[in-house]
Parts: sequence; C-alpha cells; structure tokens
Amino acid sequence: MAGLAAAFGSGAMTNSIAEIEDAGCILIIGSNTTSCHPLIARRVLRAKEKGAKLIVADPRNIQLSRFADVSVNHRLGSDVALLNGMMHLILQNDWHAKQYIAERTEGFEALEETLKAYTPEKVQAITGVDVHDLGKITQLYATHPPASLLYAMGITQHTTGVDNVKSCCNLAMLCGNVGVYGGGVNPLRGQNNVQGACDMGGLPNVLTGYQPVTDAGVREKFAQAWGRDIPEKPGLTITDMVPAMLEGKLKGLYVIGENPKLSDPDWNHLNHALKQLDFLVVQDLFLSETAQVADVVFSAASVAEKEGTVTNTERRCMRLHKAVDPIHNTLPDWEIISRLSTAMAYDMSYENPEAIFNEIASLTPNSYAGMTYERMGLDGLQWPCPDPHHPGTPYLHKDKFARGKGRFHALEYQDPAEMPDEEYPYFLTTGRMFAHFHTGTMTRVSPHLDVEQKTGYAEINPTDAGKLTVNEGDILVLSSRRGRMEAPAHVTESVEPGTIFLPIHFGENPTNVLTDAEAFDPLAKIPEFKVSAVKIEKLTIE
Amino acid sequence: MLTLSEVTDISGEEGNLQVKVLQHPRFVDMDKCIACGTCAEKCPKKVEDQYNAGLMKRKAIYVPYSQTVPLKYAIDKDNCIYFQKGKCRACEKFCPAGAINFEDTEKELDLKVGSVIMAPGFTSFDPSSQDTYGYAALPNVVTSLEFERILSATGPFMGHLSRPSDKSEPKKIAWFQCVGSRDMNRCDNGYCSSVCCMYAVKQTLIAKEHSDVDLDCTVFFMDMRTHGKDFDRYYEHAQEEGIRFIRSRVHSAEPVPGTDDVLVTYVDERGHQEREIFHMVVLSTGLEIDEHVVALSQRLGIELDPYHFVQSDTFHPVATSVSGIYACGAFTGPKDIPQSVMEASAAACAATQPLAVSRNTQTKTVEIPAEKDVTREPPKIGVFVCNCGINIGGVIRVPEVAEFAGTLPHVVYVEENLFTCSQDTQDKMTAVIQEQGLNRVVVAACTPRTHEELFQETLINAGLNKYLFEMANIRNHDSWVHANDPDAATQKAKDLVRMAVAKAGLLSPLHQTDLPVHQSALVVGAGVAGMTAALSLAQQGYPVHLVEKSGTFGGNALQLHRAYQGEDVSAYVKKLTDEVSAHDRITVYPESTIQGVDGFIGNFTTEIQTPDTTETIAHGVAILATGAREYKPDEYLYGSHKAVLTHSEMDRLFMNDDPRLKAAQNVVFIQCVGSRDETHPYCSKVCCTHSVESALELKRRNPDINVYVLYRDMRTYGKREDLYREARKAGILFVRYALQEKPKISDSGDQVRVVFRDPILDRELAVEADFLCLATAIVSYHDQTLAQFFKVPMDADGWFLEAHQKLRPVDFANDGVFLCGMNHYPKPLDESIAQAQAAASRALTVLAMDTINVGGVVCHIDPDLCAGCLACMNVCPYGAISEDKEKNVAEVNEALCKGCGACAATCPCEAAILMGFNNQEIYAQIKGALAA
Amino acid sequence: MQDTVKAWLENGTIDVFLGYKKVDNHPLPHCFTKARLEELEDLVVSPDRYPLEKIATHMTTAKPEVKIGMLARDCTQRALNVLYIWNQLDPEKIQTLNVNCCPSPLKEKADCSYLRPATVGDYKKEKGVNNAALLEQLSEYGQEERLGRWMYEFQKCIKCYGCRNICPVCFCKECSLEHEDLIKTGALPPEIPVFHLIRAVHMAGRCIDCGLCEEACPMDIPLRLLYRKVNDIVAQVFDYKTGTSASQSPFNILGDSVTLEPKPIQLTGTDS
Amino acid sequence: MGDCHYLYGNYMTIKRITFLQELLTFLGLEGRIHLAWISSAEAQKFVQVVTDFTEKVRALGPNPLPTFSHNKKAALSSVLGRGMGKTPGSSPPEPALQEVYP
Repeated sequence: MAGLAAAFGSGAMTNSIAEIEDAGCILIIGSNTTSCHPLIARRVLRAKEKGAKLIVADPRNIQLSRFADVSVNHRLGSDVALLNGMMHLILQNDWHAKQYIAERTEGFEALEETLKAYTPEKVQAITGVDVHDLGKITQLYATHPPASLLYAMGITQHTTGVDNVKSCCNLAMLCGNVGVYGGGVNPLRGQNNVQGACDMGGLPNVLTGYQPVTDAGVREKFAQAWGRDIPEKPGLTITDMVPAMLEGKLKGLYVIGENPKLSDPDWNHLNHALKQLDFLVVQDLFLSETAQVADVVFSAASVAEKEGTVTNTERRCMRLHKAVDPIHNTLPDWEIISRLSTAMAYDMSYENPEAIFNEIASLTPNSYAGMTYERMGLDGLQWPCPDPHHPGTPYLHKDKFARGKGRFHALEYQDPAEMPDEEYPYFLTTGRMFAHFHTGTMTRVSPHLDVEQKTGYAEINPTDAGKLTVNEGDILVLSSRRGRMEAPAHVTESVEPGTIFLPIHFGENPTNVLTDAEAFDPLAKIPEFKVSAVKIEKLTIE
Repeated sequence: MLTLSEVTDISGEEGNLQVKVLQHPRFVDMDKCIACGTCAEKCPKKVEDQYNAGLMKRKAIYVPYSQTVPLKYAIDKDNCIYFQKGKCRACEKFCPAGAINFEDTEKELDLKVGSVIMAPGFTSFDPSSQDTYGYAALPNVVTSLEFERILSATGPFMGHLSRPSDKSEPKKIAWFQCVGSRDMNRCDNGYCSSVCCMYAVKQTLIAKEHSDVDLDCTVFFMDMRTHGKDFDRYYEHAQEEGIRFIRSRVHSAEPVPGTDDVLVTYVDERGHQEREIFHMVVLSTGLEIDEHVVALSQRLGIELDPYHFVQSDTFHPVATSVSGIYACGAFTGPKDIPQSVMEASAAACAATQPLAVSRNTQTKTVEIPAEKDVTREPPKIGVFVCNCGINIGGVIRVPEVAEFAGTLPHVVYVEENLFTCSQDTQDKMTAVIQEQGLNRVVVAACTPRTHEELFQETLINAGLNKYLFEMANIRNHDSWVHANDPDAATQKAKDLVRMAVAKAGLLSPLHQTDLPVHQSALVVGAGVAGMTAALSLAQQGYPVHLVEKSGTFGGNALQLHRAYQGEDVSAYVKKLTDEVSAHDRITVYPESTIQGVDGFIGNFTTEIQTPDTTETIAHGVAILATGAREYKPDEYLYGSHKAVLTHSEMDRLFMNDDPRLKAAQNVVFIQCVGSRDETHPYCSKVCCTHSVESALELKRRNPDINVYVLYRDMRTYGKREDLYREARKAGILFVRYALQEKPKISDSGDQVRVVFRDPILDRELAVEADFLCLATAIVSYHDQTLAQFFKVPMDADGWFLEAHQKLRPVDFANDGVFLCGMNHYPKPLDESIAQAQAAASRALTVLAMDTINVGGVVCHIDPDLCAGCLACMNVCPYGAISEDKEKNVAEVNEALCKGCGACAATCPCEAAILMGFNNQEIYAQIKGALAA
Repeated sequence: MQDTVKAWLENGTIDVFLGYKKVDNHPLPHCFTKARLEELEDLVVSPDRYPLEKIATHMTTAKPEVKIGMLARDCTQRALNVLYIWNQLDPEKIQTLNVNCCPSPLKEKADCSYLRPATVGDYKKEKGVNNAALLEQLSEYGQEERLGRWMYEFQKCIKCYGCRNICPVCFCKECSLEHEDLIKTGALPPEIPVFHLIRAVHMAGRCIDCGLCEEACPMDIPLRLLYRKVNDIVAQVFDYKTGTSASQSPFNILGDSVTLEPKPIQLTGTDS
Repeated sequence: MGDCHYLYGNYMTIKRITFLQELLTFLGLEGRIHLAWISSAEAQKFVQVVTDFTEKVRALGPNPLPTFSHNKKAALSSVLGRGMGKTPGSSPPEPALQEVYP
C-alpha cells in the first residue's frame, strides 16, 4: 500500500485479473498463487498456455514453480537484492524503456547509481540465486512485454516490506510495464474485501478513498456529512496498539472479524498485552481464540446472510446478495455498528446497505463517485469510477500516474531483522496452505476443509530431516527467542534446506509464538512474519 | 482319534456293537511331544521311507509326513537300534520335552458303538513280480506312486523332475496303463482300477510343467477311461498339449546297455512292432485291497468279491453283508476322490440311520469365558513368532524378527515359540493374553488355512473375540520358498509381521448371531436319487417335502431293465416308491413344480404349484435331484427306421419280452452317440456298461445271435470290466471306430446296413442289422429357472456345479442346498444312490442343528454412507443384498452373505464394508508392506 | 413453454419446476412453484447450463415424494437415465420439458453445441492435452508422452472439487476423493494421478459426457476427454453405452457374455 | 475361468482389471498391472507369473509418479522434456535463452 502509493500515487493492484491472461511475461514473487489465489493462478496458467513466459521467484518451491520457464529460490528477505540485481542486468543490456522513463518517471538517476553495485555476483552472494538464473529471469522479464508482476504477503510481510514493494515498482517502471494493458504491479489481496476495507478508510490515517485525515478540507466535508468533528490526528496501527496496551495507554479494544490472538506476531507478547486491557469487544461469526477472551462478543452474520458490497483485489466493487436470513440472533456488521453507535449517543440509522453505499459514493470522489447498486449489476465496477457515465477503470496509470510522475526509489538491500545464527540456525517462514484461511475461524469448522488438513505441521527439507533423523509425522519442537511450539514434521522438497515453513491457521500449533512483534516495517507497520530464526529438535518420549 | 490301532474283532448287533481294538505302542508321549524334530535329527538309524515310496530315507523315530495328524513322532520298533540291539537311546537323550517312553506297551481297548464304517483304503499294486516290465531290475522304471512322490515338492527331489538312477532330468517318459488291472494273466486283477487313466494324464501334464525341457510324454493304454465329470476335456487338453497316446499294451521294457534308459517294445494298433527308447517308464499300477483287510473282513464275516472288494449290491452301495458294518471308499471297489468322498457321506448317512433316535443325547457344552469388550481400548498387540521346529527357525532368524516386532506401533508383548501351535504354548498364550491385557494377537507362523481356527480358539479361551487375530505366514510364504536366502527371508518375515501388525491394530470384534433352523427338507425330483434322499431324511426323523413334476415316481430308472450286477430295477423302484408313499414324514407333490424360492440356509420358503393349488412350504434345506434325460439323436436313421433304437427303447423290448428279440440275427450297438462330440464334449459314463449288459442279455436269450459293439473306448470301469470280459468270451465282437470315421448306416428294408472300418484288419465291413442300438448320451435339462431360484450355478453342459468337484461333491456354494443324481453328471444307479445318501447326510448336518451361526466375515453396509444406488445388489452372487425401501439404502442378509467382497469392490460410496477385510485394514497392510 | 409448465404446476402433474430465471441478464437456475406462478414470465432457455438433475437429486433425498419437472436437454436426459439406474431418481416422479439444444453436427458423438470450444494455446499444444482433442488423436502419442501430457494437466489441479460438485451424476454421501486413506491430504497438487484416477473410475458407467466438469474446472484440465475414454472402455469391455438406457447398469452384465482372457505379460516394452 | 470360489467373481474381476489396464494405458502407465488365473495346484505357474511380472516391472524402471507428486520444481520440465521429441506436429523448440551473464 504505502510503497505503491509512494511510487505510483495509488495503493492498489494496477491491472485487472483478466488481463493477466494476456501478459507477455508474468513474474510471481512472494505469492503462492495456486494455494492462496487459485482463480488468479488460473489466469496465470492460461497466459502460460497462450504463450506467456512465467517466472517464479520464491524461497519455497510452490505449485507454480513446476510451470515456470525459470524458477528461482531466493533467500528469505532478499527481495530487494534480487530485484536490484535484475535491474542491474537490464541496464547493462540496455533493455530499459528509455523514452518511458524520461517522459513518465522521476528519480531514475539515483536508482541507476545505486544499481551499479548490484552485480550478479553480489546478488548471488545475498540471495543464493545463480548468476545464470538471474540472467535468464531478467531476460524473460525484460524482453516479453507486457510483463505483469504479481506479489502477495511474501513481499510485504518484512521489515523491508515497503522497500520490497518499491523495488517491484522500480522494476516495472524500468521496463515501461506500468499503465499498459496486461502489465503492471499487482499485489494480490489476502481477503475478498481487504481492498474495500482500505478504500473505506480502514486505516488509521485516511478516510474513504484515501482522503487524508490531516487534510482540513476533507475533514470539513465529512464533518458536514456526519454532523460530528473528525479527529485531525491519525490513529494507531495494530503494531502500535500492542505497546500502547502494555503501556496502559490503550484500555479498550473493539475487534471486528479478526483473530489477532492467532494472526499477530509474538503470541506470548500479545497475550500479555490483551490482559492489560480493561475492555475487549469482539465481533465475529464464530467464537475465535480472541473472542474466547473477550468481555463482550457480538455475533455477526455471515456473507450469505447479508447484503452489501465488497471491493476485491482488482478494485472491483461488487454487490453481495443475501441467500438466507441470519441464523438465530446474528446481525449484519453494519447493523451492529449502527446500533452500537446509536446506543453510544450518535444516532446512526440507515434504511439499508444501499443507503450506506450511496453515502460512500457521495463522499468519495474519483474512485466510488460514479457507482450505484443499479450500475454494478452482477459484474460490478472497477474504481476509479468518478462519474455516473464512467465505465470503470480496468488498469491504472494509463497515460499518467496517479501522482503525476512515477517515482523511482533508490534502495539498498537490508538484512531481515533476524538472521539464523548458531543458536537458532534455521530460517522460519510462515504462510497459508490452500485448504484454510487465515486463522481458520471459518475454514476449520468446515468438515470438508478440516479433512484436508486437521492440524498444523512444519515443512522441512529431506536433507534437514535426515540430519535430525526426523521422519514424516515426527513431532518437532521449534523455538525462537520468543517462545516455543510443537508441530508434526512434513518432509517435503517444497522448502529448501535450512528453511522451515509453518502454516498460520492452527491455534493448537500457534505459529506466532515464534515470530517477532518488534520487527516490522517502519512505515507500513507490517510485521516480519516471513523471516525469523528458529532452532528445531525432535520430540522424543523419555 | 486312535492311531497305531487296529480292529481285531467286532461282535454284537447293529446299534450295540462291541469293538476290540489293539493299540500299538508309540514309545513317544503324545502329550509331551512338541514335534520339534530333534529326535529324528539325532537318531542314527536310517530306514526306507514308505511314504516316499522308498525313494528316500527316514529315521527310526519319525512322522510319516509333515502334515501328519496328530503331528507327533513315533518309534519304529522293528528298526530302532535300541529295541533291536539294546543300546542307543539317542532320542531320549536329546528330546527337550522328555517325551520318549521306551516302556510304552501295547493296549487293548474295548469300544461300544452303534455302527461301524470300514474305510481301509487300498494298496497300490506291486509290480515286482512282473519281470516283463523290469520294475525290480531297472531303476528308472517306477510305479505311479513313486512318480507322484518324484513330482512332489516334499518328495525326494523337492519337486525337480529327476529320474532315480542318476538324478538327471528325463526328456522322454512313457506311462504303461493297466499294470495290475484288467489283467488275468500276470495277476488275478480282472477289474479296471478306474483311476489310473486320469492320474496318468494328470502326471503327464504336471511332469511337463515341472520340466525345463519340452518333455516328451507317451501314454500306452488300452482304453482311455476318463469318464468322470470334466475328465474328457482334460484328456483332450492333454492331447492338445502334445502328449502322445498310443493304444497298445506294451510287450516289454528292457535295459539299454551302457545307459540307464529303457527300451520299450510294443505293437501299434495296426500290428506293427515298434521299439523306442525312453529315459524313464512309469507303471500306472492298479488298486488292491491289502491282505490284512482281507483277513479282518473274513474274521468279521464281511462277504468279499473274488477281487477282495466288498460284495455290495447296486441298491445298497455302502452296506456290507454284516448288519451294522458299512463300507466306503476303495474298499467297495476302485474309485476316485469325488466318488470316495460321496460314499463316505453316504456311509455316514446309512450308519447313523439306525442310531437316529439317540441323536444329541450325549452332547457336552463347552464353557467359554465371557468376551471382553475391547472397543474402547487402544490396541495392545501381542506378537507370537514361531520357529516351527526348524521349519521356520532353520531359515529365518526368528529372534531378530521377534525383536523387530517389538518396535512396531501398539505392540506391547512379543514372544518366540518353538511350536506356537502346541497345546502347552496355547495354554501359555491364554495366560499371557490375560496377564498382559492384550486385545489383539498376531501369530507369525504358518498358514491360517490350517491353524487360524486353533489360535482363534485360544483367543476365545482368553476372553477375546476371535476376530481380533491376524496371522503372518512366515513359513509357507517365506522360509519354505526362500530356504536358500536367510537374509532375504528374515527381511520378508519382518515385512509380513509389519503388515499383520498394521492390520491387527485396526481389527474390530465381529459377532455372529444364531438363527433358528426349520427342521424339514425339500427334495426336488422323485427319481431314485430323490426318493433315496427323501427316505433317508425321513428315516432319520425329519419331515420331507418331495416334489415331482411328472405323475409317476422313479424317473429314468423306470426305463431300465437290469442294473449292471443283474438286479431287477423295476422291482426296486416299486419298493422304493411304496416306501416313500407310505412314509408318514414324507409329503409327496406329484405333477408339481417349484414356482419360487426365498430365504437361506435353515429358513427357506418355497412356493409349490400342485395341479390344484399353490402351496407355500417352509424348509431348512433343499436337495436337488432333478435328473437328466436320454438324448434322442438325429443321426443313424434314428426316428425314421424302426430297427434303430436307443438303450431305453431296447430295455423296453427286454421288459416286454418282445418276440423280435429272439428272431434277430444281427444286432449292432454304436457307442458315444451324442457323447464326446462337439455338442456334448463329455462322456456319458453309463452307456458302455449298458451296451455290454444288453449285448449279454441278447446272447442269453439267443446264443446264436451276432452282436457287434462299435466303440471308441470301452469304459467298463471298476468291476464292470468283468462284464466286458464276459461279453468277449461270449463271442460279442467289439470293433473300434474313430470320431472322424463314424459307422455309416443305410436303409435295407426291415434291416439297416451298418458299414464300419475294422482298424485291426484295416478293412471296411458291413452288417445287415436287425437292430441297431444307439448308446445315446445322457443330457441335462439345463434347468435355468431352478438354478436361479436356488441361486446355484450350472456348468456349460447344464450340469449343476457343486461347491468343489473333489472335496464337496454334493454341496452347493449356496449353503443349505445340495444335489444328487444325474443333474450333477451322468451316473449309474449305484452311484446315484450313494450320492443321494451323501446329500441326505450333508443335509442332516444342517437339520441336526437347532440354530445356525451367521455373521462374522460378512459384508455390512453402512446406512449412513449408502446412497442407495443398489450397485451392490446387482453384483452379489448370492442374492444376499436387498433394498430397504423406507430408508433408501441397501442391506445385507448375513445368512446368505459369503463374504466375497464383490459389493465392497463395486460400491462407489465405500459404504459396503467387508468385515475383517475392510478398506482401512487392507490399506494399512499395503502401507505396512511398502514401509520397508 | 411457460404455458406447459403453468399447466403442469396447476394440475398437480408436478410440484416444482426446475428451470432458468433471468437475473441481471444472467440466467440462473430457479425452482418455480405453484405459489409464485408469475415468476414463469422470466423462465428462459440459455446457453448457460447448471446440473438441474443434481438439484432434483438433492430435492428427492430430502423429500422423496416430490414430483419434479425440469428443462431437459439431451445431456439432461442421459443424466436422468443414469440417475434412474442408480436408484437416485424415480422416473415416475420426473417430468421433462425437452429443449432442443442441438442442431449440432456433433450430436452423434454426444457432443453439444452449448459447450464452448476450448481455446488452446501453443504451450498447451506442446505440453498438455488439447481439451478439444479426439480420443484417437491421443493414441498417436507414445507412452512417455501420454504420461507427461496427462501429468502436466493433473499438476495444475487445485483440488477445488469443482468437477465433482457440478457433476449431475455424483451422488455419494461421502466422496472417495475425500478419503484420507485413498488420497493424501494437505498438499497441492493433490496426489496425482490417484485423485483424477479415482474420479475417473467412479465415472465408469456414469459419466454422460455433459462437459460440465470441464467447464467448471478453473485449470482447464481436459476432464471430459478423460471420462470419455473411461466410457469408451466401458463400451468395449461391458458392451454398454452409458446414459442410453434407463434400466441396465454395466455392472450387471456378466456371466456367459465374458469372453475376455487375461492379457499375457509382454516382456518387451509396448512402446519406446 | 468359471472356477471361482465365489461363483462368477473372476468374471467380474477380469472386466474390472481390463478396464483399469486400458485406463492406465491411456495415461501412459501401461504394463504395470497384470491379472492371471492360478489355482492352488499351480505352484509352478504362480512362480512363473510372479517372476515374469517382476522382471517386467523391473524393466519398466521405477515408478515415474513420485517425480510428479513431490513438490519438486524440476519434475515437470524434466519429464516433459523427454517425451516431447516426437510430438506429432509440434512446434520447433525455442532457441535456448541467450546467456546474458558474461
């Protein structure tokens, strides 16, 4: 978000999902697409089958690695170095889009200067990617326009998350791939409505459509519409909230549709913080781990029980249709919030979700202003959609970047906050597996999905397993500087030697016992879930 | 069971007989011997091994063969060094169990019994005296019994085809048929031994299979007598496989100087003398009654025929001349296994009939401990690894396997045994199961086929469900086949144990339930077989429903004149019919048919259509005795010329004393009309004897008559051979014809002209025949409807197919249904009667029970998984699955289910679960197998 | 069409009618009832297809006595035949309103004008199996290539179960594809080729070649071709044409009609 | 045939196995399943069949499937690479990527 906005002026997927099919080359970095975004993976494979080149750069061997023209396993957290290395070779081979750079971007010279140092040998030393492979992926990316770059949490969940994103932007602009059909820099959102939640101001510093709270004009507009003053200071990110709770500055917490007890880093630390709260409210479909320790739980209606809209990863705002009436005493989120607000003396009353949507459209120029329920139909509309006649925008920055000129950021590679050492010799990385979603609040109660994966596990390379005399199913004890947990071993070549992968969905094997809450991106405040150092022992029965 | 014992005398009346038995000493304590084999290993005295026909040596302390029951050693006193010279006692010294008892003595026992069945068997003819074939002098001339041992894996050459003189593999072998059979010159055995043709054909094919080279097999025979069910097909198969069959009685077998080969001189069918060298000669020796048996029979007053077989009559095939003493097997005449098994059941039926009143009066109930519920316990598996003496332990490193077993999941106890099957180990195992709280047991030993029940019994005694047991066969599947590779065998043993343990962990207790048995029988068909079966059952005290489609009882027998021993058939049929009609336990249904059958063993309901009404009866068993019929040919002018008759039509003339018989000058019989051809590729078995009988009858009535019998092979098997000899003596001419060159018949006024080729004269001959009697085939009714009603199979020729051709000749696969008489295969009256008694005997085993046990290894359909598609119902061979319309699921009738698993293989939903072999258990075994 | 359905609903020939209703220009499957006859105005026939038979099967499981009417194309008729054989639907309780879907030259091969022609790119032509291929074309490939091409396709699988969920003739309460003993769980792609083989085997004598599975497959795996082969074998081995009869299942065909002999072991490779 | 202890069990078996053989062949996995009738009396035949089949399977080489099942990035390209040479009418292979690294 922050990185994209800094480079292009807009923090969203630049292009549409369908366009991926028509890319000339697809670079997937930090996304296990078939597992986490299967229907985007479908487009990737279709593109591949139509003739596109496919590059997969990931510390793990993922399903799409099998289909890649070249796939590389760069070391965890070395994305900036890898991307810088690619750009180094692009410049060296004169593959960069010179006219595009000159006309539409700024900051190129500083970047050029920085890149000089990123020779293939140096990149190989940092990333572990063979110089020849680096050459191949660079050539594929640079010479098969339009090239589309896809990434997900593998890029963002780092202390250098923003840098990583900026590097992706650098690469794409360097080859003139931004603002063209089938190209772009495309972050794949983890949930169906993450984009929508951000669009609606679900961030501490902006109102809808990324209108900054620091802008007096914006505050004025909203104050008029809502009849209340808008605070001028940005709020706290969750990463800031935890220390605030510990310090006693934050006394009450209202959690909607999240399960931070499982999803946030450093489990022990967070638990400690939650205990300091005076009051915890959780609003969820199920009694999640967090809800179990809440003072009040609001039971919310599920997607099938409510009306409304979601905005997906490609900025497409779509309607939800209610299939069944809410079961028992559950309510749609908007009704819970309205009632709560009313009870707290701000009379919030809407006839229906459409009324709310109309208010959104009226207060959000550019992106949502031109949308109505009627226009959306079954297929929805992609923002920006500034007026009632605008057809929506399949890809951004067509002739001009949202911020005017695209900005190159000259970036140096930085090590992750924690690297393996003698005491904690293994890299740990975390992520999703295909059958479960996030903390499993919804998926683990589904018998079909539960059959697929019943418990947590730790992926370990056969070489490491051999060293530790670990067989499939043996229990591993993993410990980091923050804590320790157990998980059965899953011996697989999908992780490289020296790396352990843990899925994040399983409360009984809480992965985030091991991760570090102190390590987060200074700007985006996103924790470094993807890299920690751990040690492993085989659990033996005495 | 009394071994080493002989009957010395029997006295008293039927129902109350005193039997004196002399039991010889074993010199080994049966309770202590664990059959480890150490004694035999240490015994210094080698003795010729009778079991292996003298081709091998055994010790003076021995078991006759490895499957001996009971498996206990015995000392052969006549050969024991200690008994003969007073020193040695090596066996006593080395026996780990202290089982040797040199003080053992002879015992006399007095038994009180109601009846006695004599089944003393036969001995093989000893050809030593016949110097023409050089058996005594030439090492490579062997008897068929010796050859049987040579082919056997447990024989002297471990199943490698080798000849005795130099152990080399013969490339050319000759079989001489009728050695000691059909021979009044060199011995007094005028009868045909019945079984030698078939066993010789079998030996040729097996020898060919065992041979590494393209073995040349030649059989010298007189008539090929493959008259049993499916035997002719086997003979044809042998011909296709290239076995040479030469019709000749061999003149002599002589040594070939300088070699161990045998020079065979014979005259072929055209009269040319041929000489051929063979590497080996097998004498197909006949069957004889042992002289001790003859002596005993004489003591007991049992009347024997001149060949020392029991003198029995056609209508009482298992009776002897002494009331209360019955006989079966080769003692009543030479016969093969199916016929012996049938007779054994028949004898059981006949012998129990007078004793029926006291049935179930002396039963004891076995006390068994209450079954422990293990369903909530985690598996606690005990593994018992057996050395089987040296059988397993000699190859596989058993301690290593046992140690390995201990490392497997859920295994809490491991034990190594010398003989896991011995009684003391069983007792110990019971104790261990209880002490250790085992809830699953794995025995790694031999085959479940012989030992599973024993171990299951042990589980029951220890209070465990008997299905919580699994066997790993590390002997037959491992130590025996990999005797030369102990490392691989040990590894395989571990794999087998791992598989067994993997499955054992998943085993669940299975339960059987008791269903009441309806104690009455249905007999379908009131021919001699049906009536005999009905009467046998009724006399044993059970109500019988006898259904006959025609208006008269007696079936084919009504058309027969005399049985082969000259008995009057009509008189017997009348007597039988009267007895049946008069018996108050028999309900007869003439002119009735079966309309539908429902149910299963112990609980059938059958709908009978009588001329007036439809009745539904309940019965526990059914016997199918629906017979067969005489084939009416459409060749040889049959039906268009009055001189052309079938056997039954000829018999009708005899019975009516038709004057034309006396006037006839020339009568021709043609054999195999409609038999052994393309449409009926089987031998009808009865026609040769029938023709000879009729020919003799014609001669008796008119000694001047000329009778010609045109045949392919004369199949006057067993004692029927006497008739054939008598006929030749009486001047009846027997001329062989070939299937390719059948006799030609033409109309010649009142006569028919029969033209045929005499193979010896090699000339065509013609006879103007007053009668042409066609020995037509016996053909089946192909009764598909009845087969479907009772869910019983039928072979391609339309004969009902028994459960096992040798071992279960009167049972069907579908329990509670039996067969007898000619619907099984063509057969003469005596065999039909024996089979009927056998079927009754088998039916009695069901009727004698108040309840039957069902369940166990059967299929269960999980209603929660069943989608009601009924695919299972459609594939069930036993009709055991039906639809529960209300719940829309399939369900299994446990009484009908045989546990074949066809449904489980078909069910798309995996709702059909074969208990004891469910998918999870099988997957666990596969994973276990692949885990190495 | 509307009039017929209306008459059926009114006179009690059927209790419900399964058809398509137009919503926001999209035809969606809809259950029309007597209570809301006015909805019949929106009843349409469209190129979009849903397994109405499957909906009928679910309805019948819940309420065995319900009488169902439905729009039926050729494939629907074949599916219904199969469901009758497998005792999932009662022909007495089904009324079909036949829709002529095919003035199609492909009809003889049970192909259908409603199936969208597959677009096949260069890469797939080279590595994979053409979704529009004919069985004979595949026999031209050698053994290694056949294996490689099919495994390419199977490796794309994301285990979404779309093929099964859309299938009109899948009716088991618990699906073998979800049996842990048969297919290892937790990994993508699912265990290959076991996952696809199991489904293929279950399609024997059931698949009516409607092509919905392939349409539903997000990864463009040529499932229809695979199952078509399955039924091709069923036709050869069992002498049975799936979907053409409403009374005979292939697994009943046994006994004397079996003239097969086990194939001999060929020690030389069949292909190299 | 027809001698099955379970009546017509082997008739069912031969159809199912033939089906499976054909299906596996379609997927390029031929020759790895074999059916033979061997009675308990035919020890020699059993040995022969098992020996022949073992030999055959050995000649076929290791099961190619684990290559596809394991999450190994090289799997697809290596196996596909081998079979592609004789693709009927396949496009000529693309020239190898030029070596951009000096």
